[in-house]
Amino acid sequence: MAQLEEVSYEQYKHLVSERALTGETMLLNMGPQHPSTHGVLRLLLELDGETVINAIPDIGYLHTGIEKNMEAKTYVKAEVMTDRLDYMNTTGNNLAYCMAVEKLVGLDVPERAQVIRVIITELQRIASHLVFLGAFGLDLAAMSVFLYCFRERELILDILEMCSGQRMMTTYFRPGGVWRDVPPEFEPAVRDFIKIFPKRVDEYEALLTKNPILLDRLVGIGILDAQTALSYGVTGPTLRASGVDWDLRKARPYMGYEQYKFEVPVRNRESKKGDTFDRYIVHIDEFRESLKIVEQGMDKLKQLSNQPVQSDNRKFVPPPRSEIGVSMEALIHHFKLWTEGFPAPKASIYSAVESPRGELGVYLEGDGGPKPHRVHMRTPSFDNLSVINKITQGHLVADLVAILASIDIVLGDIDR
Amino acid sequence: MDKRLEKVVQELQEKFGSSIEEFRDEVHVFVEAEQIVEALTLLRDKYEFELLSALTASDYYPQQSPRFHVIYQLSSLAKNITLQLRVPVEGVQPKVPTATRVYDVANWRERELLDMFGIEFEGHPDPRRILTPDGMEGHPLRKDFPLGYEEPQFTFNYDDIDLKKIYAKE
Amino acid sequence: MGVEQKLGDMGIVTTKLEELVNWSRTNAMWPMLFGLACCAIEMMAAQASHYDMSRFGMELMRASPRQSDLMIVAGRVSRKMAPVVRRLYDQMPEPKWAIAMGDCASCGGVFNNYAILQGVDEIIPVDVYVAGCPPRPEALIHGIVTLYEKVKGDTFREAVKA
Amino acid sequence: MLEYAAIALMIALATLVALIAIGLGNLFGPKKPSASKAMPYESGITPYGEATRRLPVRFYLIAVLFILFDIEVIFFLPWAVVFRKLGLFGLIEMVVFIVILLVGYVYAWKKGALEWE
Repeated sequence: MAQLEEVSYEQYKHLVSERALTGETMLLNMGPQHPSTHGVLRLLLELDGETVINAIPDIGYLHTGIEKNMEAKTYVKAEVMTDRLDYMNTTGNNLAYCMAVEKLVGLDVPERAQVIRVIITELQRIASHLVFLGAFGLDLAAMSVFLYCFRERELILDILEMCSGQRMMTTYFRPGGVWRDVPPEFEPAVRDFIKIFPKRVDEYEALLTKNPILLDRLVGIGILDAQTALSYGVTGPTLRASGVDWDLRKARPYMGYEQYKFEVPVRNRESKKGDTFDRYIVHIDEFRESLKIVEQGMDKLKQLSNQPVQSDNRKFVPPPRSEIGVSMEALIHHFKLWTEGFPAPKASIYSAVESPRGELGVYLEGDGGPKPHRVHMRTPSFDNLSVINKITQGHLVADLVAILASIDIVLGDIDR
Repeated sequence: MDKRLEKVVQELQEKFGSSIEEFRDEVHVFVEAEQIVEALTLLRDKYEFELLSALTASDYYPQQSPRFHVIYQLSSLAKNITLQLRVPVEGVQPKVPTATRVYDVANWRERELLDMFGIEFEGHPDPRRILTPDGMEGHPLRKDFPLGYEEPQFTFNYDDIDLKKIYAKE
Repeated sequence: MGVEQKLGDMGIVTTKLEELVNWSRTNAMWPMLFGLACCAIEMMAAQASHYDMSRFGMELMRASPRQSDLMIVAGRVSRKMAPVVRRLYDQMPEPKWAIAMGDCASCGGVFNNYAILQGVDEIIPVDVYVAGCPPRPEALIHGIVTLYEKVKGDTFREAVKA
Repeated sequence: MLEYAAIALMIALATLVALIAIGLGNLFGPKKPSASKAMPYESGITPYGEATRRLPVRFYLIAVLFILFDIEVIFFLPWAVVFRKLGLFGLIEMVVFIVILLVGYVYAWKKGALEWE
């Protein structure tokens, strides 16, 4: 086990000012185990009293080698790894990976499976924003919001468990469609959620948005202008709060998103400068937009009531068990797919999805064999975090906590 | 290929003599390592590719001559088109000029490539490992780096693994 | 431990004392706020109002190891994080316990590769392993109740020897 | 004389409870000192430099202001106990006391002593 040596000044000489050497400014570790770093992120802070001069993130404390591990598994088995990446948005990761595999091998997805995927991904987006709001409130000492948000999140987790049998790591989407059709109880459960959730969002807004203490702590803190954001590769709500109208669901619609009517909440389109309060408000508006999509998805689902949820292309999608006993080809396909998996062409593709944190892209490269040659997950939190040093300079340590909470990072996303 | 993309690709071909690859509505443009910074600045300023959405690499291990491909996935928000630049790099001393002056996102991404593949980026402001522990030798995502498999403990091999496993007493 | 080191075994007196001490420990065991990965989200769900770990004496998640009695290793421990976990465990005051929550903490789980420590029991002595990936909040609470059974069975003689 | 007995009893009880809490903890708590346990806790990483590092003077300023207004609150307590007996005189006396300190507070506020920059 490696030993922890002392933080040496030489290591960070090119990043911190030389006043740290003379002891004028203090080098403090807001280290891997800290209540407000949303996981195992270590921030080496150079402080002049309470003012942050430099906040140097040191990541890698949760590096799991997922990309290396996926190279050792077949295409279908590798999907299990994607759940553990951004563990707030597990179905979103599955969707990104499945779409990449479908694009690589050229697999079609039936209409009903696309609608189910959209509904489940939007519910997962709401659940992810609920955890964001809970942690955001917790970091600003609004303890009760955390308990309210997790109360709603339990409803969504019940729905996910109803479909896939697992609360978080569902692996419900499979290349070529969905694992199985939604159970009959899915419809009433989602309808109830749609009925009660708008009032709950108003409840959060009543608690937080007009709270003067919170406004003092959020307005004008951590200004991020659009130019810097784009140069640092920031995407998602953080970018939209800085005035750039870029949402992959509208820009490059996938899974039939063009058929749904919803707007993308963007703030200060003209000033192009977003602060922590704007990032918070964009998340709140996204609650309502996602709910609209879920509602339209449920109506659409009712029309496509008894349609297949998996593509019938037997080269890539295992046949249902009922068919195996009957037809010989089905048995051969079943056997081949589950033992060896399907081969993919020798080429590479990049397909991106809008995750609650930004653009979640998958660079997938096949080498003709059943195992992916290279899988790179372009995760949004990795780039969103790199901008923190720039936007927290000159703020107080308490503001650093609020800014870190507002850019909504997940460490599984960053360290992969 | 998207017609707006054609104009961009033509200019890249004339200026850098790069070859093209097309697969499923995507265009991969091969660029030499020395011209990459120039190509990126051209694409960013002239053709409004504001977002370098992904910067990664791929290792073609047994093939030594261009062993790595450094991949720049660019996307333009204004025109809503994407383009991929690929830079073939030698296997012995992989060196690529840094793109941090063009896109700031390249700073961390290049540190990750240094850490994972051992590709050095000349002129990088902060060339440190980013993900793996400090004392680690070797670059994990290279094909010749072992996955590091440890035999799991089941009932049939419980005892002999139990002897080997180092339990922390206190 | 304190008086037991001096007293040793005094029959009825120390057994009643043991029960009193063990009772007091199992009803207010504060875990350390130490979430690593996905299991941390399930731990937060277990702490929230629906599954409410506070019913079992875990009212607060203390942020610093100095004020916590129990370390719940919730998530995968990477090679870079291992020395930090070991130090945090060292910096917890006695008597302390450790729960390895989830497959990744118990045995490396899905990730059998170069980056993940195959089981946190290589660096800290673990009392209870909670299976599941991530374990449901009820599974975590069941692990905690099992730990309480273990703590109730503690006698001072063992503590003196250990 | 009797009321002093009551205060003495309260002080005795308070110290007793404190002693019991610390004593039991000390008595039954196992003691296993170790080097890394004694090291200062900084989120799991070895801190940089020694603990007593130079602190900017603003911390001192805020500490002094706090002590000032904290003592002011302590002076309320005896006054509140005999508030009924003192009647109007007590009220005016306390209002004058508060106004003086209020002037001090407003001066500190406008001078920017409370701001961090």
